[in-house]
Amino acid sequence: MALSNSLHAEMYRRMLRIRLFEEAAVELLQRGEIAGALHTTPGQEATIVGACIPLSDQDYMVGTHRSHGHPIGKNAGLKRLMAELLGRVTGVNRGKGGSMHLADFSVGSLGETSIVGSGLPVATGAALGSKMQKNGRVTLCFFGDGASSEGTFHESLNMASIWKLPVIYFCENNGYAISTPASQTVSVKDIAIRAAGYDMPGHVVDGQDVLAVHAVMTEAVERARRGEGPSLIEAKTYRYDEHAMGLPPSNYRTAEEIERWRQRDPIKLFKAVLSEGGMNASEIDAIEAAVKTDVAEAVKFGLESPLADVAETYDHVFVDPILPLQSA
Amino acid sequence: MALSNSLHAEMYRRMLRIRLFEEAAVELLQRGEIAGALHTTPGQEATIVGACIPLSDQDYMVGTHRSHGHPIGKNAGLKRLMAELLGRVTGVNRGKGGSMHLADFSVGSLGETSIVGSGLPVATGAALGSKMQKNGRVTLCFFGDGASSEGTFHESLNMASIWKLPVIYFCENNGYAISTPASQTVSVKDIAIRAAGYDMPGHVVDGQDVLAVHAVMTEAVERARRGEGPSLIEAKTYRYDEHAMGLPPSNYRTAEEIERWRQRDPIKLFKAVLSEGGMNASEIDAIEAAVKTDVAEAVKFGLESPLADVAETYDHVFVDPILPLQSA
Amino acid sequence: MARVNYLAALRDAMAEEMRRDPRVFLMGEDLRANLYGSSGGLLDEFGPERVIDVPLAENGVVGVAAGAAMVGMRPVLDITISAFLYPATDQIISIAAKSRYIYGGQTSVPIVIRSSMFYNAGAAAQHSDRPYSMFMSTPGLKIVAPSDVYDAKALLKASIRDEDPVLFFEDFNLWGTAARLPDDEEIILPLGKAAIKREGADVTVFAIAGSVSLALAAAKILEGEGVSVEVIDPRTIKPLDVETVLTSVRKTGRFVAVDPANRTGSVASEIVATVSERIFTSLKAAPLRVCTPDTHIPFAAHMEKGLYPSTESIAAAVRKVMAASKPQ
Amino acid sequence: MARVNYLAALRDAMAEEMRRDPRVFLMGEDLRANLYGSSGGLLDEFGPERVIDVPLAENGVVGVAAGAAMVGMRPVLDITISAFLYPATDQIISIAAKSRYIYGGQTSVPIVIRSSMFYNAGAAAQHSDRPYSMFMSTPGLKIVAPSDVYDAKALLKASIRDEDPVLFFEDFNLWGTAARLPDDEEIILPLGKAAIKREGADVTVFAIAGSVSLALAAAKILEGEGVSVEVIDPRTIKPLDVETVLTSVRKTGRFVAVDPANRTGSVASEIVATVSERIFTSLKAAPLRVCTPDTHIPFAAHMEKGLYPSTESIAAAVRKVMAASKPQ
Ligand SMILES: Cc1ncc(C[n+]2csc(CCOP(=O)(O)OP(=O)(O)O)c2C)c(N)n1
Ligand SMILES: Cc1ncc(C[n+]2csc(CCOP(=O)(O)OP(=O)(O)O)c2C)c(N)n1
Ligand SMILES: [Mg+2]
Ligand SMILES: [Mg+2]
Repeated sequence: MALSNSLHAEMYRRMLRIRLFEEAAVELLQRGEIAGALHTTPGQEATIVGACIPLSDQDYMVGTHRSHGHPIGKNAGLKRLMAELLGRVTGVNRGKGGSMHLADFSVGSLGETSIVGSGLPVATGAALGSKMQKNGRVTLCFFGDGASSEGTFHESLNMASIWKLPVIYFCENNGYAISTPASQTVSVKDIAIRAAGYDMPGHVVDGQDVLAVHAVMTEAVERARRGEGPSLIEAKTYRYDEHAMGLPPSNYRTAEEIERWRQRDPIKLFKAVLSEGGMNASEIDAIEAAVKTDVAEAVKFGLESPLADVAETYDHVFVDPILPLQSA
Repeated sequence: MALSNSLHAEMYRRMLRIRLFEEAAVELLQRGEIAGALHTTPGQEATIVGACIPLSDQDYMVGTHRSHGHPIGKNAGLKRLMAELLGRVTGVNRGKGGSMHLADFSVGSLGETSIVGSGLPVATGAALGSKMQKNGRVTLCFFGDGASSEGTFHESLNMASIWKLPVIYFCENNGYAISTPASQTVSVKDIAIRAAGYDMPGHVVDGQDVLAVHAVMTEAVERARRGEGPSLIEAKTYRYDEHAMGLPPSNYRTAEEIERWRQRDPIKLFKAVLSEGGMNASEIDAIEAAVKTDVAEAVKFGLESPLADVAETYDHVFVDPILPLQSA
Repeated sequence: MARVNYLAALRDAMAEEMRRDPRVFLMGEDLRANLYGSSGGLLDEFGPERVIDVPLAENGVVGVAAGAAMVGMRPVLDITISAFLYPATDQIISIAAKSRYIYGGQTSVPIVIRSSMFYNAGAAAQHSDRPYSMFMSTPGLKIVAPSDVYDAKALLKASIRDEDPVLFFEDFNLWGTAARLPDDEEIILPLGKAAIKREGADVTVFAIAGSVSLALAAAKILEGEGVSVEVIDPRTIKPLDVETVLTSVRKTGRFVAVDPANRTGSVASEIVATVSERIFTSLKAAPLRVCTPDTHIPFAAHMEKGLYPSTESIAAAVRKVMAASKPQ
Repeated sequence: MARVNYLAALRDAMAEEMRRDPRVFLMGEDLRANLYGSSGGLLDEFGPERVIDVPLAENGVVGVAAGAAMVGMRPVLDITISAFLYPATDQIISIAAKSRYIYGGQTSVPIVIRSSMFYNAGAAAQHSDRPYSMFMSTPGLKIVAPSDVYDAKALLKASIRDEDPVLFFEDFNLWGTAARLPDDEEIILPLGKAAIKREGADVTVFAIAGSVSLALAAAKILEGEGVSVEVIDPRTIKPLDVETVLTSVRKTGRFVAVDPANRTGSVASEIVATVSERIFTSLKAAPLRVCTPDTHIPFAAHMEKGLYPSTESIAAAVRKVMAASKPQ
């Protein structure tokens, strides 16, 4: 099946792009080229890519503080993302947003907000807008297990349901909000069970299996496009890294737990599926080589890019500032 | 059964106290003695009293903007409530709170807040405090169908569940948030179904049947006292009056709908139950006469009470103001 | 010219903009029932798709409006009472005000958030706030506070056309006012431009929203005493038209700032600080503020009524400034 | 005397108060893991019942603290980054600040809400706010912003003992500082009392939190230029110790207010307005503000670093005030 083969190749490519992009970013952080901290996603690539692949570039997506991978999953180019991490004027946000806001609006991003839970209403509103505009677009809203406890979760799902909005709430349950286990702060084992409280379908899916995520997401997208309303999907997944690279390590998790999850590495698992499915090694190697090149070029592009003029600090506060901003 | 007889008599008495207290208040409003608007509850007396009766004066209760009845249900005296509606210094809040805040802390009230949904976290906190103090007290938290859409609902129920707090979330679903039908803004038919999303029991009960409310509430209180955690109860009920007396009437409901509910008036229904159960007419008459006297005395007390000294305006901003407040 | 009431003028502004621009739509509580009086007839003309009743979920609703705006809609949101902005603070500040900046100009959030300052209405502490000053320190927000019927209509139309998020504060004390407005020509005013509502030579009185008419009345009284008062209405709190104020104070040498908000942290404080800093040597006497003292608002009318700026307190401040700077 | 780091001083303050008063307990995100560095060892000493990790639900959590306080507990809540106060604004203002007033003194809400102002940290616009000024206009709240290690400990202890709700703002730029503190005697400071951190004769410099040390450094430089600077640290933003400032300015005749918050609506604006209004005739030159300009905070370091008050910008302002008022 050529079509499915090319789809699978694309899934593999995107997962690898996320993994290698972040590895390169962490290296730049450790070399002091990137300032601050990076909330990385190794371990969560299948949830991201499985969720994004069923969407087109015209569909919308809302990310979180941990969203280097999401724009990549949604088909963004790597150069302007890397430049943003480096604070350069060529970055997607011209250096103003940085790691926690790595949003490329040209592929449907509507922002990656670092106030946990604050993206859910925005995604809901985008879906309302799309419905009013009758353009068939769907909005994918990522959020974490931690975010599921915020009031915005409830307010958003209720509105999406009563208005039958084309939005998919996609919870990446990686088991922790920073150091706090979901089992201590989330009152149900499966967050997806809450879908019943909003009269919408809820799905729990293995977040390490990109095909499983893709399947359940495809169903939700079709439902949304048919005008039947929102869905809630919960992918069980894991982050191997600390909450953020650049912060001191903490010991709220055991080495065994981390190792257990590493055994089910989504990229490794899917590579095996591809091989079994008949993709030959040279094809896979070609994908990997291409991704490596892209990442290397993105790093080069970023490092060679200039910083924004300091005067730009005062741009983009308003579309129309009306009066000159006062200086201090 | 004498005990049950006296309990039933007390239920009847409290429902009647609510009904007649509010009738007197509305009359004072129409005579211009009370300023502003009154959010009244005729039709909802059984939900209030059925919910409050299983509690002692030491247990806590949080009310809403529509809470003249709740302190009465919780065993408050009428005089200081009526004085508060009249803005007198003898009022429960010394005239500072008025109709939307008719809270008598001496019977366990923790406030009746007019920011819809804002009482749920407070109730949750009181339950946390009680649990830490190991005093066995239970907190009853009233809220409306409209309030159920606020983020505070979700945040509160989640916390109460994970900490197994002795709190009962009691939704008086009267079908409307001002003019907006719950069917248009609440994504489920029964709000109580959401209990499953917090791993707690949920109950739907006929809010016009004081014994049914009492039974389900008793079960929830016992559960809470046993340390097994919170419950969510939804009573289906109705308000006969406009959203607030003193506002212009609106026509979002049909006369038939109102009439249908009036047929199931909770006081009338319970009076029939009492008669059938063997309470004789003279006993019932005696209760009614006593309530009438109490209400009349409360009105007299209120009207004869003085206003607060204007200087009191600046009291109670702080417990310890530290510096004199500046005047304008 | 037709005589138009304040609330009808707001309704007309919205209707005109909805006719002009199909992207404009309304969201709010009880809009369809026209509960607050500024949405009469809109449901009939524009249908339920463009006149949307929302659940009680202020934070979520603001975020929904923001999301819809990001995909090209122009939501006008009625939050009703200003205090209900508090639950929505996060979406207002973290999302609406900041998104354009964070994403380096990739997006914009053209929403209007209307709310009424319900002070002087016997509505007690939770409903009587005048919180525009709280949002003054947040870059990226525009804040509008009209002082009469004409301005209300003209500024609401400008706000709807503006590309930035606008908080539009309606003063309850103006609800009952009416004025003749042209019915053949469109009225619109630029944001960020103050109005000299009365010219004068001796003292500049800066006044906001409902206090402008009080300042004008004070000016009339003072005219009889031989004092010529210039009254400036900033119309837009943010951006604040500082130049018009400075020009006036350069001429008069005396300054009184009137603000119905609490004194500390008020717009009056801000403009007094700016005038003192920028044109200290033009001042003939200490600039004065006339505000509401730093207290919550009590229910009882006799305690509430003296709290806000009045014609008398404004006139007294002007007399004080004049006395402190007798012409040499 | 032991050398104590800023964060450890905060921890010690909490530990001491928890030992002293069994009603004191801690709530916050990731407290048990000591993520932010000010809760090390507390879980071991006080156990999980008094060191409570909460879900992400800021509004709910503040309300829970308020409710617990209303029934006699003394919660100390760590909201971590100051921007996370925004989702909690409603419970802070409508409940914590207003309950005592609304209920005419029947209750009080002794809670401490700690949060860190994470500016100058490359954390971009959603994490870098300094929002104390936003809460300045709300009566009933106390606001504390310590400027060094000693004050941090002594003021946190005072805040925990205070009977009113306190917002306690910690300046990230002080996290790395340390000082010798007595280990044999208790240190505590009264709220509402400013500190004269350096005496001087020519100019009064008012400075807040992290800007106090910058003002002291500027004073040192200016000393070399023959200018004697008095540095006043208000310690408490609300209530603000206006008298100490006025006494100083009466002496020096010159005033500079330094505030790391955005200029518009700042505490600097408030104190400049108050000084101008109250002791205009004592001023020899225009009072000046040194603040952060009205912009969001960009990610890229080269754009962020020049935004905040600095030793140089403070010194420049002092020179400007001196030049504008050459001794005659
Ligand atoms: C409103 C808010 N509260 C707290 C934080 C601090 N914070 C940043 S990430 C995070 C954990 C989020 O957990 P989750 O939603 O599960 O996402 P994950 O980090 O696991 O991807 C917290 C508490 C924040 N950014 N915003
Ligand atoms: C946060 C907030 N939003 C809106 C309002 C205005 N308001 C007052 S009562 C009410 C309806 C509440 O409905 P419900 O919770 O069902 O209570 P009911 O009035 O039916 O008793 C509304 C919208 C408010 N007081 N607070
Ligand atoms: Mg997580
Ligand atoms: Mg209702």
